[in-house]
Parts: sequence; C-alpha cells; structure tokens
Amino acid sequence: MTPLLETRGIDKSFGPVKVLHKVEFSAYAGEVTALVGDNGAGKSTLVKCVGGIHPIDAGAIYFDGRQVQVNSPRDAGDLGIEIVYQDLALCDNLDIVQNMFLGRERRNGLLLDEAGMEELAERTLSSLSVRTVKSIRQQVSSLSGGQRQTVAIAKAVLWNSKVVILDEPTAALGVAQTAQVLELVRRLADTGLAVVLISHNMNDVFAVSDRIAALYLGRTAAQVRTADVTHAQVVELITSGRSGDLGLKNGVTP
Amino acid sequence: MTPLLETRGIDKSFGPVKVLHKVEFSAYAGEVTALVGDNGAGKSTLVKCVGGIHPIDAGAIYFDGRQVQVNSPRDAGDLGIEIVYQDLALCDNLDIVQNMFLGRERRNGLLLDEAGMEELAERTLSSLSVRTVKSIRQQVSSLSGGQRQTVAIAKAVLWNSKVVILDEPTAALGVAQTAQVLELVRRLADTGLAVVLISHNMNDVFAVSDRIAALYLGRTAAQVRTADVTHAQVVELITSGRSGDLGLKNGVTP
Amino acid sequence: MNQVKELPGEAVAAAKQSPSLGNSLRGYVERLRGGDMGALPAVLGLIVLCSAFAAARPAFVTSINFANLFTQGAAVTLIAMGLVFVLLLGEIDLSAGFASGVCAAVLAVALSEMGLPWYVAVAGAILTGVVIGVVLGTLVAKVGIPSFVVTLAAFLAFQGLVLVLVDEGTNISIRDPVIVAVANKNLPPWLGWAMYAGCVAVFAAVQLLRARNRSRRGLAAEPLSLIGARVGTLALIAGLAVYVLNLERSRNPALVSLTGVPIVVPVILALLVLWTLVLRRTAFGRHIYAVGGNTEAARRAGIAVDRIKISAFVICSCMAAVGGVVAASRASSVDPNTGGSSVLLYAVGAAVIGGTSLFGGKGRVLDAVLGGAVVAVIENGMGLMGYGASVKYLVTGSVLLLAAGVDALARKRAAAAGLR
Amino acid sequence: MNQVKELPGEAVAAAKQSPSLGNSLRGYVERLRGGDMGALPAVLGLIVLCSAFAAARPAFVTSINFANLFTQGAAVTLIAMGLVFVLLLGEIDLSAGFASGVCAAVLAVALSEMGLPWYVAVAGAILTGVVIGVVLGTLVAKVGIPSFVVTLAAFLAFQGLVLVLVDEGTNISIRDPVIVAVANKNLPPWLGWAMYAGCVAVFAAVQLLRARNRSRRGLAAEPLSLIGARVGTLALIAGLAVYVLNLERSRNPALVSLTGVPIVVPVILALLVLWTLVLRRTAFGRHIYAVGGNTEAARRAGIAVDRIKISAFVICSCMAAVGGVVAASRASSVDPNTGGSSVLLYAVGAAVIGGTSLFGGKGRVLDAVLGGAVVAVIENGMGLMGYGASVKYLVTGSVLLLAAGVDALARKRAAAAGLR
Amino acid sequence: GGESGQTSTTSSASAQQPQQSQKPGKIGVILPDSKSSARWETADRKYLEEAFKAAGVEYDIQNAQNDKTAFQTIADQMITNGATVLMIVNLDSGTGKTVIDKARSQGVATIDYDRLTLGGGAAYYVSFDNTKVGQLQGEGLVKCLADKKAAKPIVAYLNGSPTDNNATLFKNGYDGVLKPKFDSGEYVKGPDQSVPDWDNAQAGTIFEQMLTKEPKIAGVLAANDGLGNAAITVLKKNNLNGKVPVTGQDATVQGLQNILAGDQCMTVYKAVKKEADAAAKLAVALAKGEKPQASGSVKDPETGQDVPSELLEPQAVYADSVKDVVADGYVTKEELCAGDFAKKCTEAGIQ
Ligand SMILES: Nc1ncnc2c1ncn2[C@@H]1O[C@H](COP(=O)(O)OP(=O)(O)OP(=O)(O)O)[C@@H](O)[C@H]1O
Ligand SMILES: Nc1ncnc2c1ncn2[C@@H]1O[C@H](COP(=O)(O)OP(=O)(O)OP(=O)(O)O)[C@@H](O)[C@H]1O
Ligand SMILES: [Mg+2]
Ligand SMILES: [Mg+2]
Repeated sequence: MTPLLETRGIDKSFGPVKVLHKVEFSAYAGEVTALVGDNGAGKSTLVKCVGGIHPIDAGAIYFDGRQVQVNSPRDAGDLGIEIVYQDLALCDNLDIVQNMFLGRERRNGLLLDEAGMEELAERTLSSLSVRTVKSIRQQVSSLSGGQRQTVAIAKAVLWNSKVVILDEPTAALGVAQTAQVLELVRRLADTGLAVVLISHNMNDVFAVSDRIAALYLGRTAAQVRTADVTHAQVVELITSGRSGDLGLKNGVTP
Repeated sequence: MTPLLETRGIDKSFGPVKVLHKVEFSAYAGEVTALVGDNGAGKSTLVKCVGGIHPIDAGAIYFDGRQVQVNSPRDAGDLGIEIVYQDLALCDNLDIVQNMFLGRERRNGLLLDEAGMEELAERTLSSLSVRTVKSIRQQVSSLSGGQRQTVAIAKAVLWNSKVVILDEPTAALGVAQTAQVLELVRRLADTGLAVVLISHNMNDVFAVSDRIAALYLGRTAAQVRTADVTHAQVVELITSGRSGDLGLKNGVTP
Repeated sequence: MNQVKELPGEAVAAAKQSPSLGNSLRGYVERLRGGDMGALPAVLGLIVLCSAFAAARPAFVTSINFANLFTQGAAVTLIAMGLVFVLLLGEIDLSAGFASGVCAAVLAVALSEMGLPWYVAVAGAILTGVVIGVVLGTLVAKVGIPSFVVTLAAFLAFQGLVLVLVDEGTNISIRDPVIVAVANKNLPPWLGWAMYAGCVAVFAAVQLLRARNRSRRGLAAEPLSLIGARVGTLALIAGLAVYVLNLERSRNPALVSLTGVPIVVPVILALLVLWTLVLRRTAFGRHIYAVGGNTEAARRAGIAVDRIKISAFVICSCMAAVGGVVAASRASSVDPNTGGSSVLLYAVGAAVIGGTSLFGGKGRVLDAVLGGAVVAVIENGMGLMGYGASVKYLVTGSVLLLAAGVDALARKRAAAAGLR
Repeated sequence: MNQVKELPGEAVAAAKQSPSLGNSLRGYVERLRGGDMGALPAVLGLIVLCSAFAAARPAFVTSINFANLFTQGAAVTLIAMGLVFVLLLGEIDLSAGFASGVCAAVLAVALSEMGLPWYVAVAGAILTGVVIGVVLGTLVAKVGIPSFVVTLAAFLAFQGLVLVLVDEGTNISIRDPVIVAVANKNLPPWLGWAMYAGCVAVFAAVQLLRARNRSRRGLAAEPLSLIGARVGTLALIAGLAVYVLNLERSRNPALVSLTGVPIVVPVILALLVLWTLVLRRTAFGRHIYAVGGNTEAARRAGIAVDRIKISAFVICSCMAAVGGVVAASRASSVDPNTGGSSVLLYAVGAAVIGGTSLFGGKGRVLDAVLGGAVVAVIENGMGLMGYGASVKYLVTGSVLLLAAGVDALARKRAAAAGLR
Repeated sequence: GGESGQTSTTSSASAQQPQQSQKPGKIGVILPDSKSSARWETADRKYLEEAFKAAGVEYDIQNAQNDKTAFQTIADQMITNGATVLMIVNLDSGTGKTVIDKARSQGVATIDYDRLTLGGGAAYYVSFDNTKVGQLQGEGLVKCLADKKAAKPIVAYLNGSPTDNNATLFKNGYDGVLKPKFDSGEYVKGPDQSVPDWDNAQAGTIFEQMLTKEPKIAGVLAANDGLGNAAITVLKKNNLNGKVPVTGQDATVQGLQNILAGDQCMTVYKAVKKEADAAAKLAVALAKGEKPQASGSVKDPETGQDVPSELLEPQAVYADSVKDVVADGYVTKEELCAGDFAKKCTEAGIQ
C-alpha cells in the first residue's frame, strides 16, 4: 500500500539551528496517523514543511506515490492537503464566517454569496458542539481560546480534501468538544481521508489512531501500528527516543 | 478562614454581550483551586478581570479580606497576583530572558544586569525540564508552542507573589513537562501561595487541586472541595451547570 | 430547592429570531455604547467643526459655500479613497500626491500639446496610474523593499517626471470644456433630482432584496421597519442636499445663474459605491482585509498575497490619477506643483481621521470620504476666517486636533465600555 | 543492533562552552546566511552607492568631500536618531522636521534678538523640544488620537509657530561663533587623535570587562581573540577616517588651513553611544522594545505604557531640537523653511532604510546613522553630478531605490534561508 | 477684454460722489506664500493694511502658502464672504485665470498684483518687472567681478525654486546679461542648479557640492538673499567670503548686513511700499465703484491685449546705497545696525 502522503529524508535548518534531520513520515488513506514527540521535537516544523510554509533544505515530499514540490500553501491546498496549524492563523479583523471561507469564498457571479456561506458555516460549527458562540458574525478576536480553535478546525474540514493534518487540535477544548473532535477525526478517516493528528494526550492518541510516528529531537524515532505498542512504550519513545527494540539506533531509524 | 482572593458578584459585558453574571469565586492560601468550565464559559474573562485587564461592570474583588481596586495589571502585580494568560502575551521581538524579566528587570545601577538575569532565567527554565531550547537568547517568536508556554509559566513563578493564576498552562505541553508543571503547582501551594489552575483536563484537576469552582455560561455553578465530588459530577457541572444537589438552581448558587 | 429552572439562553436565541425594529434600534444603541461606533465619531467631529465655523462666520452656511465644499475637497478625497486600499494592507504610498501630478501632467500634455480628445487624454492619465501602481506594487511585493522607501523614492522621481512633462516649470493650461466642467460646472437641477430618485430607489431595492433572500434561507434578516427607517433617513438627507444645491447661489443672478449639484458629487458617489462594493462584497476585497489583518494567515489560506498587494497599489495610483484629473480640472491648468505640497499628507490624514488604521486591516472607503470632508471643511472654514499666514497654520493645526480629539474621546469612551 | 549510541546534542552543548574565534566567525557567517544580517545590508547599499558615485565623479573621493558628507548629513541623521524611538513604538512623528525648525527659531531669537549667551539659547531650544514632546506624547498616549493625526496637526501648527518666531518670514542670521562652529568648524587634529584613542580604549575595556564578568559567572562569553578582532577592525576604520579628516583639504592652504574632524562628528558619535546604551542596556530601552513589539504584553507585564510613549516623543523632539541647532549652525541662519521641505521625509526614510520597522519593535539608533549616511551620500553625490532640476529628482529617486533594493535583496536571500 | 465686465458692478453710484455716501465694497487680497520671501507677510500685508485702513474700506488678506488648491479655495471663500474686489498674486497663470474667470462671472473686479496672469484679463496690473530684477542681478555681478578684476571668472548659478515661475523670469533676466559674456569667453559658465522650495538648507548643500566639483568658482549669482547667505556660509568655511562676489534680492536685513560685511556684493531692492500703495489706490477706487485710471499698460503676450498697469522700478543696492533702503523705511536702523554692525553702519553713512 502506498502512503497518500510521505516525506523522505527531510532536513530543515533555521539559520545555524538544524531542526529536522532526515525525517521520514507516512500517512495512509483511511487511517489516522498520530504524530507525537516532546515539546520542540519538530512536529509543527514538519507540518509547516509539508504545508509549503517553510521551504525544505533537503529530502522530498511524495503525494500518492509521486514526488511533489510544495512551495507555497497554495500548492498544498491544490494537492488537497488541509492543515490546522498550532498557531491557528486566523485573521483577527474578520468574523467567523469570513475566516472559515477565507481564500475559497463562495460567489454569486462577481459578488460574494454571504447568505450561503453563513448557512454552511452555521451548520458546520453546530456539528462541533460550540454552544457559547453568540453570533457567527462575531470577530474572531473576541473569541475564547477554545472557540478560536473550533473555528480553525471547522475551517479545515469544510473542504473536499484528501489529507487533513491537525496540529494539537484539542489543546484548548473542553471535555465535550474534545470528544466531538476526536469523533470527527475518526469519521474523516473512515470516509477515506488520510488524517494526521498531533497530540500530547496519549489517551486521545490511543483512542483514535491507527499508526503512531514519534519524533525525537528532530529525528524519526519510530513509525509503528498503534495496536503493536503500549502507552508506556510511546511515552518512552517520546522522552528518550527509544524503547527496547524500537527507536533510534546510531541516530537512524532501523 | 478568609480567602486570599475573592470575587463577589462580578458582572462583565462586552458591548451587548453579557459574559459574566454575578460570579463568586474564592481562592485560599496554601491551596490549589481549580477553575473549570466549558469553552466560552468565561474563565479567561474572569481571570482578566482579576488581573486588571478588563474593567468590571459590577461586583467587587477582595484581597486578604480587604476590598481592592484593580484597574490595571500594575495594580494586580503590586498586590502580588501573578497570572499566566491563556494567550500567553509574550513580546515576540524579545528573547527568552528579556521576556521573563519584562517589567521587573534587574539592574546594576542604571544599567541592566544582563548576566544576572541570564543566570536566573537559565536556572528556572531548566527546572521546568525544557530540554530542546537551543539558547535562552533566542527570540520567543522562534519557539515551539510548548516552549512558549513554558517561558510564560517560568515568567510567572519567578517572583515572590501571593497568588498565582495559571490559565490552561499545560495545554501545549508534553507528557514530562506537564508532570513538571503540575508538581510545580503543588509545590507553590505548599509554600503557602494561593494557586488557581484553569484546565480542561479532569485528571490534572483531580491530581493537584484542593477545591474546584465550576462556571457555566458565565455563572458560578458550584464551589466544592475536590474530595467531595467525583469526576463524573464535575463533568456534569461543566456541561449542564448542575449535578444532583450541586449546581445552579433558579440561576443562583445555593 | 431541587426545582431546576431552564437557564436563559437569550443571546443565542436573539440572534436566531428575526429582530423587530425596536430590537434593532436597541441593538444599535447597545453596539454604540459597546464601542462599535462605526462612522459616528467622524460624523461627530464633523458636526462640531461645522457648528464652530457656522457660529464664527454666517457665510459658512450659505448654499454657495456648501457647493464650494464639494469641489474644494474632491481631489484630496479621491486620492484618499485609493490610499485606503494601500493602508488596509498596512503599507503606505507617499507618492500618491505626485502620482496624481504625473497623471494630470499626462492629461494636460495629451490635451493641450497633442490636441487629443478628452476621453483619450483621460484614458492616458488612468493608464499612467496603472503603470505606476504596477511598478510600485511589484517593488514592494516582489522585491521586498519597504513601501515607505519605495514610495519615498517615487515621491522624488515623480517630481522630476512632472517637471519633465510640463517642460521645466512652465504651466500648461487646460481649455477642454469637458475636462474643465468636471470640477467647475454643475448638473442641471432636473438631472440632480433624477439621480437622487434613482439612487434612493436602487438603495431601497437592494436592501429589500437582501432581507428577502436572507429570511428565505432562514437567516437573521433586518425587519422591514428598520430598512424603511434607513432608506427614509438617506432619502431625507440626500434630498435636502440636492435641494440646497439646486438653489440659486450666484452673487449676481442677473449676470450668471449658478445652480445644481456639482459634477464631482456624482463622480465621488459612484466611486464610493464601486469601491465599497469591491471591498465588502467581493472575494478580492475580503482578501485585502485578510492580508492587512494577518498576512501569514492569508498566505496560509492560499491567497496570492503578492497579487493582492500589487492590485492595491494599482487601485491607489488609479484613484490618484482620477484625483489628478479633478485637480487639473479645478485649476484648469497643470504645473510642477500639481499634487505637491500638502496634497499627500491631507489625503493620508483624511483616511486616518476617518478611522482607517495605518497598521492595516481596518478601514472603509467611506472613512476616506468622511475624513476628506473634515479636511475640506477645515480648509473652507479657515478660508472664511481670514487669518494671517502664521495664525492660519496654528489655528488649522488646532482645529484638526479638535476634530480628531472628539473622535478619539468618543472611541475611548466606547473602549472603556469593554470592546477594544 | 542493540547498541544505542548517545545522540548528538551539539547545539545545546555549543551554547554552553565558551566559543573560540574560529567558532564565532563560523557562527557569524551562519547567522548571516541564516538571515540575521544586522547592519550588513545597509552597509552593502552604502558601498554600492559610493562606488557608483566615485566612478562617475572623481571629486567624490576627495578628503574635502568626505568632510562635507558629515556636515551635510548631520541634521537629518540627528532627527532620524530621535525618530527611531517613536518608530520603535509603532508610532510616527510627522512634525519632527518642523519641530526642529521651531527649536532652531527659538535658538535664533534667543541669540540674535535677545542677545542671550549661546548655552542659554541652546538650553532654550532643547527645552522647547521637551515641551513639544510632552504635548505630542500626551495627546497620543492619554487622549488616544492616532499619532499620524496629532503630528499632522503639529506639522501645520509648527509651521505657523516658526513663522511667528521669525516674524512672518524674515531670515534671522546667527553670528554667535560657538553655534556657527558646530557645523562649520573642525577639531584640531591632535584632539581628533586623542578622542580616537579614548574611544578605542573605552570600547576595548568595556568589551573585555563584559566578557570577564560573564565567564566568571559561567555564562557563554566571547573569546579574547574575537574581541581583539572586533576592536582591531574598529580601530582601523576609525583611524583611517581620522587620518583622512586630518589631511589638509583647503583649496588654498596658504590662505586658510582646513584640517581636522568636523565638530558634528563627535556630537553624533556621543549621541549614538548614549542612545544605544539607553535602548540596549537600560530598563527604559527594554520597555520601548516591549511596547513596540506587543503593547498588550507590555501592559500586562506592568509597564506604564503611557509614560513610555510620552518619553519616546520627548526624546524624538529633543533630538529634533539638536538637529535644528545643527541645521541653524550650518545655515548660519533660520528661516521659515528650516526643518521644512524634505527634512522629515528624509529623516524617516533614513531610519527606515537603515532597517527600522514602521510597525514598531524593530530598529536601532545605528540604523538611523547608516540610513542618514545613505541619504547624505545620495544628496552629496547628486550635487556633484550637476543635473538639471527634473533629472536630479528622477535620478535621486532611482538611486535611493537602488540602495534600498540592494538591502532588500540581501535580506530576502537571508529570509529564504529560513528566518523571517 | 481687460476692462470688460469689471465695471458692471458700478451700478448707479457715480464715481464723483463723496466716499461716505455709499458703503464701499470689500477687498480681498491673496498673497502667494510666506517662505520664498519675507516681503509678502512683513511688507506687503503691512502696507496694504495701512492703505486700506486709511481709506476706511473692509479688507481680507490671506496667504495661499504656495498651494494652488488653497489659493482657489481662498478665492472661493472671499467671494462667499462678499468681496467685490479681488487682488491676487497668482501662483501660476492657470490657477490665476480660473480664479479671475470665476470672479468675473460673479461680478467681482480683479487686480493682478506683482505677477501678471497670462490670458487672465484682470482689470489692472501692478508690479515690479521681474525680468528686470534678474537683469539688475546680472549687471550687479558683472560690476562686482569687474571690481575684483577677475579674469575669465567661473560663474555659478543658484536659481530659485524649479517650480516657481518667477524664478524662471529672474533667470531670464540675468541670463540675458551673462549669456553673451559666456558666449564671448569673457566669463566661464559654472554649475547651474535650482534650489527646491527656495530652501536655504538645501542651497547650502547644493553650493557646497558646486564648490567641491568646481573649486575655482569666482562669482555666484544667487537668486535671493537667503540663497546668497547659504552660499556665503559655505564660502566662509573655506575663507573665500568677500573674495567671491554673491548677489541677492529683496534687501533683507540679512542681505544688507552681508553687504555691509563685504560678503555679499549686491541685492535688489523692490520698494514694496510704492507697489502696495499703488495697488491699494486702485483697489479702493474699485471698491467704491469708481473706475480709476492707470498710468501705463502692459501687453498680455497670450491674448495680445493691453492690461492697464502701474509698473515700478526695482533698484540695485550696493554697499554705498544701503543707506537708501534705510532712508526709505524698508528696514530700520535698529534691526540693521544691531551689535557688531553699528560700526559698519556708521562707515556706510547710515543715519
Ligand atoms: N523560526 C524559527 N527559528 C528558529 N528556531 C525555530 C523556528 N521555529 C521553530 N524553531 C525551533 O525548532 C524546534 C522545533 O519546533 P516545533 O515548533 O516544530 O516543535 P513542536 O514539536 O511542534 O513542539 P510543541 O509540541 O511544543 O509544539 C524548536 O526547538 C524551536 O525552538
Ligand atoms: N473582547 C470580547 N468581546 C466580545 N466577546 C468576548 C470578548 N472576549 C470574550 N468574549 C466572549 O466571552 C465568552 C467567554 O470567553 P472566555 O475567553 O472567558 O472563555 P473561557 O471560559 O476562557 O473559554 P476557553 O476554555 O475556550 O478558553 C465567550 O463567549 C467569548 O466569545
Ligand atoms: Mg508544535
Ligand atoms: Mg479561556
């Protein structure tokens, strides 16, 4: 089975600091792949490389088996890769509906189809059980942390994409909302998308993921099936880069 | 026992939207008080009112039994209230050390004592087990989500304060770092501080808190001792505002 | 004790139901008190200014002065309208003033030296604006030089260009009747009324259609009564203005009759509507706000940020060209000072006074018109006061501060109420 | 297979150990390639400019022209240095140019009409600057009017004030020998060398002490070799400059001897060091950066944002006063144009070309000096080219764009390498 | 067309009636700026006000600050305010003509003051001859160079603002004198640059660079006293002051002092009071509904029509004639002879 999204040997430096070392990562259609790692391991950087935000120094990105160039977020969008970034990236001066459709506005001829967008946004948001948003015409600058995060997630799942990457999507969410998002993640994978979930919460990871990829100090420590590992093993991979047979040996993935 | 920090009947509206309704909340010295509530319940708004960022519409804030006016973050700082905000509020153009000592720089006569600050910052950060920060002279704009959060926490615990409020401090943290922060929270309370912890993670809440206060749609749903309630009860309080005998009746706390 | 009452979910509910007129009015007052002041502060400043001048000089409230106001403020307002686009991105265009000078000079050369018909000359001026905008925008967006520096360089270069075009300091007279009419002639009174009727009708129709459409889809729509009130207010104010402008205002009616709406008024109105539509109702406008609010977020949303920036500069320079044509018409001539001296600062000032932020992401074309009105009223009023050179500068500065201060205090009060 | 090797933790380790010279140099090159270009782009632009002018006009590289450069650029550079503080906050001061005019006029009136001694007159000028700064800062910080509007109003009012002070347009001569000397006379050569020696010694001592202090505390400190290299480079360049300025540059040495470092040079240097210290090594400076970077974060950290803003405006206006004194000295007279026309745009341009951001939070006083040098070189070089007015404007604009373009491309290359 | 239309407001009131019998109209005056020269605000305004006050007419004097838009706005506002006579110093003929046309269409009489609006058709024109001013400057420089016995001197031009039409007229004047000398090889043409906005600070830099490029400059034709002073400051730095003659214009205190000090060779004095008085007389008469007679006329080169004119002669001032300016009351002895200049004043015979 070819992975839908694959990175091979990605290197990335910020000036003198090398953040990613030959990172290997694959995500398969119809599966949830969890990407885990300590703070500063390079998870978000890897995602930004795939999303065309950071140019990569070496290595290659494969989409559906073909090597692709992702030089800008546009390229990623054209491939069908949709990303919820950890730093959310919403326009504070726009309202919820405007943010959700940003860059892909619905039109009625030349003009915007405001009513249509509002309707669709309302439907998507309510499915994510956000009950406290007063109006979806509210500016996102006035939203609470969890509400912002919900908007960002709603924005990403609105489209017909092939890969959805979520960078710590539930960090600011309440109990009910978290459950809703995890369910959504599972549902997306079940409809045939490749879903990548970054999370520090092992319970969540084990609850929804099919595979787990661990990064340690910018290196791929392991890529395993969730069923094959235990909670403790994954934590060990995260904190020390190895766990028994698994993990880094001589700095390379076996 | 008088609470060290107490709010009585706080109302707060943003324009036409009323966000806090007569909120009652107390935190006691030597204890960890968890503040829980759904997304958009008004937790962060309450904290910002206490921190002098938002003026309150009605009600009063009591510190150590005396009513106090908190009109600006300066006032809060002078009282000995230290807050880690959910939106972190770091200066992206400054480095880690500069951010940690912002507003309370150490001096050598007229000039800054850079070496002294660097030393102290290094010590505090390493106690929070941040291992991947390349240099503490790095600009915070280049930090990962978890690293930023650690800096914000380190900044707040550096001072001799009487009340420490942490708004979802572990949201972006890894497993080890979360444990470290929870331990720190406990340690702070044990040295006699009043600690307020906002979190959506019930395990964390039950692990460290002595009391739990729940907000529901901007109203105080309950204030209880952690020992007196179960996991499920708290979740019910959060999601529906009541749980059996506990919770809102006729819109007021019994 | 165990009787649990349903909690009030008013706010959520209120958004769902179609609000009544009373509801909407109450909402508006609450919004005002809550800080969403819209155009109110600028309008307040304007009212204070007008009252002060009217009290000091009765001539201020004559119909001739009212008509003068429009022609006097037109050029700066038009340039300010274009600047809004660039300011919305958080960029600046220092060269807009002299760009208008260059375009005016192109117009003058085409008309007076090459003898081309007026529409060709105007097309040439606008085309010059497009070229200028493309060059500036490309330097800012693609090469990455800060817009302040690019347009400072352009500011210098365009001064030279104007000098070249008008032959080192002579000035070119414009005698083409059509061009001269733009800023100096008026519409026949019947046409003024006809346009008035058309505008009000279209406005009412658009409002009604939108409300119908929204309520058909089950979205919150404005009640008919509110729409009626709004259309009525517009009809009243605009009607009053047309009426006053259609009064005889010649000092010597026997010699010459002077009535009607100045031609620049429909020009400004048309452009105001056009650009407001573009900013508020097209994807392009949405993207302008997005880039200005958070460039990185816009880029991540797949917006071609460079193209948006270049387009904004093109619009700005085009509006500068239009402003230049109006200025040339008003002066019936072009010389090396056209678009120079205070034009740029007044234009940027107009946009900022109206409420456009220099940091990007916040502002409307209407702001530029309101700010332009403030600038025009100050200039007009000061002209009636008859001060000496130094006092005039001093008083103009203070009056500007006063108008902006009223605005700032209104906003500040609102911010204290909670919103920022 | 089971032999697990220790993972390389180079980066962390490297930061801990005291780096060697080779290491540091490598680090510098890496930093450059990584985008932390510091002053390099501006210096690059400057070198390109100078080479171009030197190639076109041999007179450009004479010692007299070198000396001219300093006095010609002094006033704009000084004003730009003050503007950096306001720009760091994300504010702007459009009135800085005319504020310098007002202060210069105060100086002239005190000297020539009231016959006060020079030090009283200078004190009066600076005090005027303080008052101006307090007023502007208060209006911006406390009343909350956007700085663009406040300083636009001040820009107008100060023109009136200058006119009042110089009696509606007369030209006041300044004949006080001390004031006239500031921009027109030179230090005796021996004093130039003495200052040179003092500066180099103090610089070396400070660097050494800091390194000692840090290594004593166990923090990463610079190696002696790097400090040596840095001090050596400074000594070499400064020595060369002093040497050239101490050469005889009179047209007619028999008639008059013209040697020595112009007096404005130590004035600029002293202020550069002072303000750099304030910005980099005091809590006040730190707070300026914090407010400019994230006002809300600064406020939450308990910084008195209003006070910081007012102080920045005071510093800006004071430096404008100093610039005004130098301008008055250079012209030996004050007239209503002092501080007018292009002074403000050139000063803001200087700060921005040097790398200061108009959005706040990023910039150094050194930037203003480098940018001021770019502006001065352009004006100086263009003066030698002897073009007509229109061509001069066109070429000046293009040259400015060229210098900024070199800078932008250098930064862009760096940004592409990863940092932004 | 110069006289047409103007007098239509005369109505029935005859010119011979006593002044008090009918309330005279209001006079509006628009001055061009206050920065190119001090004369507008310090001299013209003062003298015009005095004359209008003496005649007991209402007046309104404003300054357009070199801004065309402001110029038109002020004209609009004066007419709104009820002016019946408009006296303008145009910024350029184009705007001037627009204003005059608009005024005429409203029955307001117009006077061109100091600058003729080409094709404008104002009722009267009162001025100094600006080309003549330049001519005096050129002749002055020739005289001073002759005094210095300079052989093949290099002459530098420091022209006025490139956007000021008067600067062009001045230049035409002195070019007319000096160009033949360049052509004949008697003089050598040096650097020739304009000073934006008549800005003295920029003039300093421009002249310094001229001197760097061409160190042997032996004469400077500076278009006014301010520019002259800028050149003198640079010359002083090189100890060349007094050795290189510099011209000027406007007979400012600064210029006269420079002449007394021997640093400046000459300036051009325009007896502004005479000009103002002449113009005021015409304006007052028009305001009272009379139709005054002008002493001469000037042909408008664009329309070929004669405009009734009062033309006044500018006067060259050298060290020995400084006293004439003081005697005329244009500058006071107190301002001129302050401090160190007391002795020089005595030497120059200033009472
Ligand atoms: N622009 C940048 N410049 C320099 N260093 C950077 C930059 N961005 C990230 N880094 C560094 O790269 C490392 C990896 O960062 P990244 O954000 O990918 O971590 P992460 O795995 O997402 O961590 P977290 O779980 O905390 O979000 C960190 O050490 C960070 O400091
Ligand atoms: N400046 C503001 N203007 C208008 N509404 C606001 C503003 N700030 C917050 N709100 C609203 O107030 C409510 C409470 O927000 P708050 O940030 O306090 O929630 P929270 O309990 O911290 O939620 P979370 O767990 O998501 O952080 C939300 O509905 C939010 O939309
Ligand atoms: Mg991350
Ligand atoms: Mg919150």
